[in-house]
Amino acid sequence: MSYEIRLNDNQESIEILNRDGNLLEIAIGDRKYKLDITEVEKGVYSILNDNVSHNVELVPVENKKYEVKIGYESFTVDIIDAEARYMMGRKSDEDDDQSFISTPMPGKVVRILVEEGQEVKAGETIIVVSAMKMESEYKAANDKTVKQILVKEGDNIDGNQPLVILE
Amino acid sequence: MSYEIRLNDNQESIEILNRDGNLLEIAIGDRKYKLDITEVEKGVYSILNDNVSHNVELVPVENKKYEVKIGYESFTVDIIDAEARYMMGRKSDEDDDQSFISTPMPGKVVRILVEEGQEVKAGETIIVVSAMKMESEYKAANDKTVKQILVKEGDNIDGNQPLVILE
Amino acid sequence: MIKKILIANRGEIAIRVMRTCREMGIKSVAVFSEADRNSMHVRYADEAYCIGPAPSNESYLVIDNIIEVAKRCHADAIHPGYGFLSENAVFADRCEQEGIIFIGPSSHAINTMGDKITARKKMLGAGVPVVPGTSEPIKDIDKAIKVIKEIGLPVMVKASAGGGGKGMRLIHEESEIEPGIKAAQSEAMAAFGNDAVYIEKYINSPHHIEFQILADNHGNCIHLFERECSVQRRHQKVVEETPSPIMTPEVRKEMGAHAVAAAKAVNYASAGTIEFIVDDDLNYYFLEMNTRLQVEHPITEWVVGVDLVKEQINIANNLPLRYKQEDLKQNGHAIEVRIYAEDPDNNFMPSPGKVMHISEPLGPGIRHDGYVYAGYTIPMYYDPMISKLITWAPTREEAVEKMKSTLKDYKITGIKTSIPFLYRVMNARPFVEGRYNTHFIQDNQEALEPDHNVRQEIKDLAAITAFVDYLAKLESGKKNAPSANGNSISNWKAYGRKKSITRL
Amino acid sequence: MIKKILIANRGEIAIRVMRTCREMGIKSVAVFSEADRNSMHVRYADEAYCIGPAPSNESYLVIDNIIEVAKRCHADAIHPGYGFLSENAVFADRCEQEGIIFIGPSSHAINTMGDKITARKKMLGAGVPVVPGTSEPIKDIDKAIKVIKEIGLPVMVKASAGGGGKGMRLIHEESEIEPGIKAAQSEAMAAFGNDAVYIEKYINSPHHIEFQILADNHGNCIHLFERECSVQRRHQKVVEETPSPIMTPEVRKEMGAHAVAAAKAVNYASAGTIEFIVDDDLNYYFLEMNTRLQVEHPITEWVVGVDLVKEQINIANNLPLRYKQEDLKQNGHAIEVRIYAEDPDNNFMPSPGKVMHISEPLGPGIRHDGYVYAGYTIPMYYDPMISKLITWAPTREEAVEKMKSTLKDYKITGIKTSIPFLYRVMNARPFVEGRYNTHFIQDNQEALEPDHNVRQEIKDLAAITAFVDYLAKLESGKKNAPSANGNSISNWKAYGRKKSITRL
Repeated sequence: MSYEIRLNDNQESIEILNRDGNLLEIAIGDRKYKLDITEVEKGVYSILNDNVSHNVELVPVENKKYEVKIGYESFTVDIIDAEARYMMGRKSDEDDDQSFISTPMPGKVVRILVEEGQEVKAGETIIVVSAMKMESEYKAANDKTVKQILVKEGDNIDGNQPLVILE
Repeated sequence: MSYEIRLNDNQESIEILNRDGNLLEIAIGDRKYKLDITEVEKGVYSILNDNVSHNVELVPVENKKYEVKIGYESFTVDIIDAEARYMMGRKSDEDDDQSFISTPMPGKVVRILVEEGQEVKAGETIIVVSAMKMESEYKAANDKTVKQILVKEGDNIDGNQPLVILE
Repeated sequence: MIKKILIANRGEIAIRVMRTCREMGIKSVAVFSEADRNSMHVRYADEAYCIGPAPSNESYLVIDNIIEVAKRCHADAIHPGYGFLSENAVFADRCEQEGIIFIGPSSHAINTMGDKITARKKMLGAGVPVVPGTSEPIKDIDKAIKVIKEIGLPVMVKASAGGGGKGMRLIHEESEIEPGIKAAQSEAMAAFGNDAVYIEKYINSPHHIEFQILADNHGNCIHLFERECSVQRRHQKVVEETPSPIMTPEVRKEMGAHAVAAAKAVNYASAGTIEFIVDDDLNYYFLEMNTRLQVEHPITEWVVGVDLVKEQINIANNLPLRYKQEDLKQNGHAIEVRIYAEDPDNNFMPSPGKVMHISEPLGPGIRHDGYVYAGYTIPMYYDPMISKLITWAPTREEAVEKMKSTLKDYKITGIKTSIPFLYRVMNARPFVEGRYNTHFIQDNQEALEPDHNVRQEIKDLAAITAFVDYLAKLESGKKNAPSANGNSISNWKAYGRKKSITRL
Repeated sequence: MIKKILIANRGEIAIRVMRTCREMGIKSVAVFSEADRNSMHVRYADEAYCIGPAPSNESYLVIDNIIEVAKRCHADAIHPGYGFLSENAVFADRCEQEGIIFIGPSSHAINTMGDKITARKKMLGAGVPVVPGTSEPIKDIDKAIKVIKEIGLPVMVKASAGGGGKGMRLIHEESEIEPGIKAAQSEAMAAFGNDAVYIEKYINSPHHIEFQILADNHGNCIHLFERECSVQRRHQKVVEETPSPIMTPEVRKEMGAHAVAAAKAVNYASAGTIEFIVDDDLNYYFLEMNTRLQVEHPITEWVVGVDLVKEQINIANNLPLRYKQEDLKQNGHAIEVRIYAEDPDNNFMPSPGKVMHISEPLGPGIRHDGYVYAGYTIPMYYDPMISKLITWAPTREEAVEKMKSTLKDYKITGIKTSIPFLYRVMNARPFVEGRYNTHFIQDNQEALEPDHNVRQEIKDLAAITAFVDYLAKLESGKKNAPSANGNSISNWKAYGRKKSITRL
């Protein structure tokens, strides 16, 4: 299967050229690497590249999507196979006219400042969420209409949970 | 299903009387407990028994068999269901006339002091294994005959691997 | 003698206190909210009792529930840690009524020091320098203007019951006086239910330096030297160190004597901290007293070689202090950084969630006071502090180098933490040179920004590792990797369900 | 100045050395055997190179391979750690020839101190007390008998090239002299390829006390006080502490001066240790010099406040010592325990294998030098030491209490460790009271035995937990729990396979 890989917003082809135990020859874009790579703990990899030692930690976000840490840098990496390409094609059609507000972390809904059917302007605060004694405001990115409110004030919410749907 | 449980050499019945989330009512032999029990890390349990806090760590040895640590104490625990009872019945017939020498830890075979077919006396050294710069001698428990030698000098071995079969 | 202590707290400080209890052969009792059953302090204690639902005001702050547990388990004493009920005079009194030792000062000391105007007066009476300003709440604007002219602009208007930067206004010009005072009063009323405000001289280039004190029930009081706490973000301490890089032996001696005088003025007994505001010329003024153990107490413990929790317990046992002032000296240099579950690259947004993997630093000159473990979900209800990292070395320069390399060793995945920010603080020139004041973070925003110029090789290794892991999972047949926290896949399912329900 | 150091070692000491390199801004290079690709020192280093198969004599002991890596990566220096090549004069010479700095003493010092008879002579010449005995290898039995009569029985016969208790014989009676000497000679020949033996007075109630020294290339030499290492099992140190509970200030001063004299006698430069045998009356005699960093160096680091690895590197950089003798003092008390992968309840059988879970102790007054992590398989090829736990407190009593509670915090599953044994040592009366000698472990076997009188409740909780876990796995459909290490199920399969093959 042919794969591409997206790191943050940059998408390139990736291909394994050869593999022998820990030893991996791999091409990403037009760059080639010969690595000694091994998973030392669950989700933690040790890499030797030209004998330079690197430690990489993975957090799987969902199937085919990882958050990757090296040193103090964090990247979002998506693995793109044929299925993913197909899904992406479909999704971009659907998502055009609809978006949702969510938070990156779990918390509690403090205030909802809009009602269903209401028109909102870009930058207008939609919802206020508190976590760890701190309140954060979440705003509309574009001019939209509030289609549906999925939570109510006082609700506990997970991270990445859709809270308000705009369209 | 009815269960029994064996801790080291002591076998008793065990039955869950009631369970509600973390809260567990359970009978072992004629003793009853009401516990708040929760798995906090993989294989690590926190128990509150009458508000006294206990920490229990499990190492699964095989299906239905655990090594259990509380404080500095270690126990071997077997869960005995109908299948296990059946297997135990069969095994004791088979095993009567045959036993094997193995080591509790991985290592390297240094010397084999017997040959196949040889008769050995109880206490006679069968094999010498080294691990971590230390050599250990493994001896016959009873008067037996060496049926088969499964390793040769210089072999690396796993823990609990049968090395020499006696009968 | 105390044989069993209830620790009315959670997180790292609960464990810190229990550790000393263990060493002293004292049983420790944990209390926990429903959100904290899996918390380390429950696992670490000898006994543990649930005291209510997750929100603090239904559990950790409910005096009745805590007292009930203490009586039920026959605890001799309660250690309040910091935060929660630690500076609550009502709680201290209640303990006394119930015959339980409160490990902290008397309610009188808490009350006196808790109100800034009362505290100011006490300090003036004890000969401790205070920031020039008013000793009474402002009632009359004209009088206030007169006082301000005497002190000289700029001045600060501060809420008497204040803290954490609320109810404060800086006034540069005469025209700002009246609106400034009014704004501070209304903010103080909203925040603390008390609109009393007072005026203080504004200190240019302020340093926050505090002195640790210990006092017993027999009239003995000593100080354990200073802590420099000027690295602050929004009035919250971020990094602390001792000795202070700007201190001199003469001023230290004088300030220490004043700190002892301050504690004696309220008949203080237990561990406490006198906070001073200090200018570049080492003029110093009493700011406030914290009548409890401080978050940053470990740096003093290391440099002075005293276990402050042990001394608190000894004092509560009515023992005389085992140290005299002349026994104590500062040995080497210690730095503490506070590690929070927050995203320093995204406006310090809180980042509760599940810790996937943690590898803690080890080795010489490192102390780590924490409570999280791999697989632990940090709840969203409480303070986001995960742990404190402390380094010690013979010299300040070495302690800073050690902190840098230690921060690199400390790895947590699954949540965002302030570690990268702290690393940048350790590399910022004014910090490295020890020339910083409380404006350090705001004055050095650029140097403290992340540098996202990453080499292509590093990006490629990140992408390759994810790819290799993905293929390994494919091969082992586990196509669906477990997701990080709430899991966006199931959230989308939930969303789908709700959607179809509303469509009915 | 040194910019890159190759660490010719593995395990905790490799990481310990790299940590200081990081703090000094020096790049560190790991070397590893094929069994060590997943070892922490490879992950911790800046660079890492494979130097051969698992057995030490094909990797960590192969001088050519290590030199080749050092040249390839342009390392300025090599730190040998302890063990392996650390006291190998040939290696030290080879480094010099290749223009690589060997972080340790000259080959001359290694050679002189490596041979016990030569060392004895040197010490006699330098006025350092040695155990009364012969200074020449024994050739003539009659002469030996004469000398023994002068010294007085009992005496020890010792191999000149010896160590670790090999080639030693204790002689109580005249009739044992001849057979004893002959036995020692043949054992020495077998173990060290050298049958030279000498005679020493046997010390009753011996204490093993050693002095840490530091010496530079400019003729400066200081000592960093003593370490008490009398808790030994089969001549291996198990627990070390400083200060020694039997030391007096006067004897300390005198021994320290003799330690410095000993080092100066061989023009020593680097960190080193002078071991003394001491009797109950504090008569002391030079035993040997270890010309390297010791396993137990951390207790000195804590009490004296000096990073010994940093000083080694500074000395290798030709810098003069930054401390003078009068700058140094002992501050508080430190204890180290060595944690081994071995089963203390089963004759200390080695227990390599996979670490399932590890929770390391944290908090005040604790240092932990280790290298294993959850999921790491401890290889069977090397020393079974997993880590060293060090506690510090103002007093010995508190340091012992802290060690007790710290050992309780330290949890490792999957392998057996010596932690329960060490806990019993900390509770054994002669240790608690500081009245022990090198016979402590053999004299207190009963007190050091495990007490397996466990309450029924504890047993029941163990059984219940296993049962609950089993049912949870049944419910989640994962009937086959992954097994601990090699896995007995698959071993039985392998056995089955072999069986059927041999039946063909």
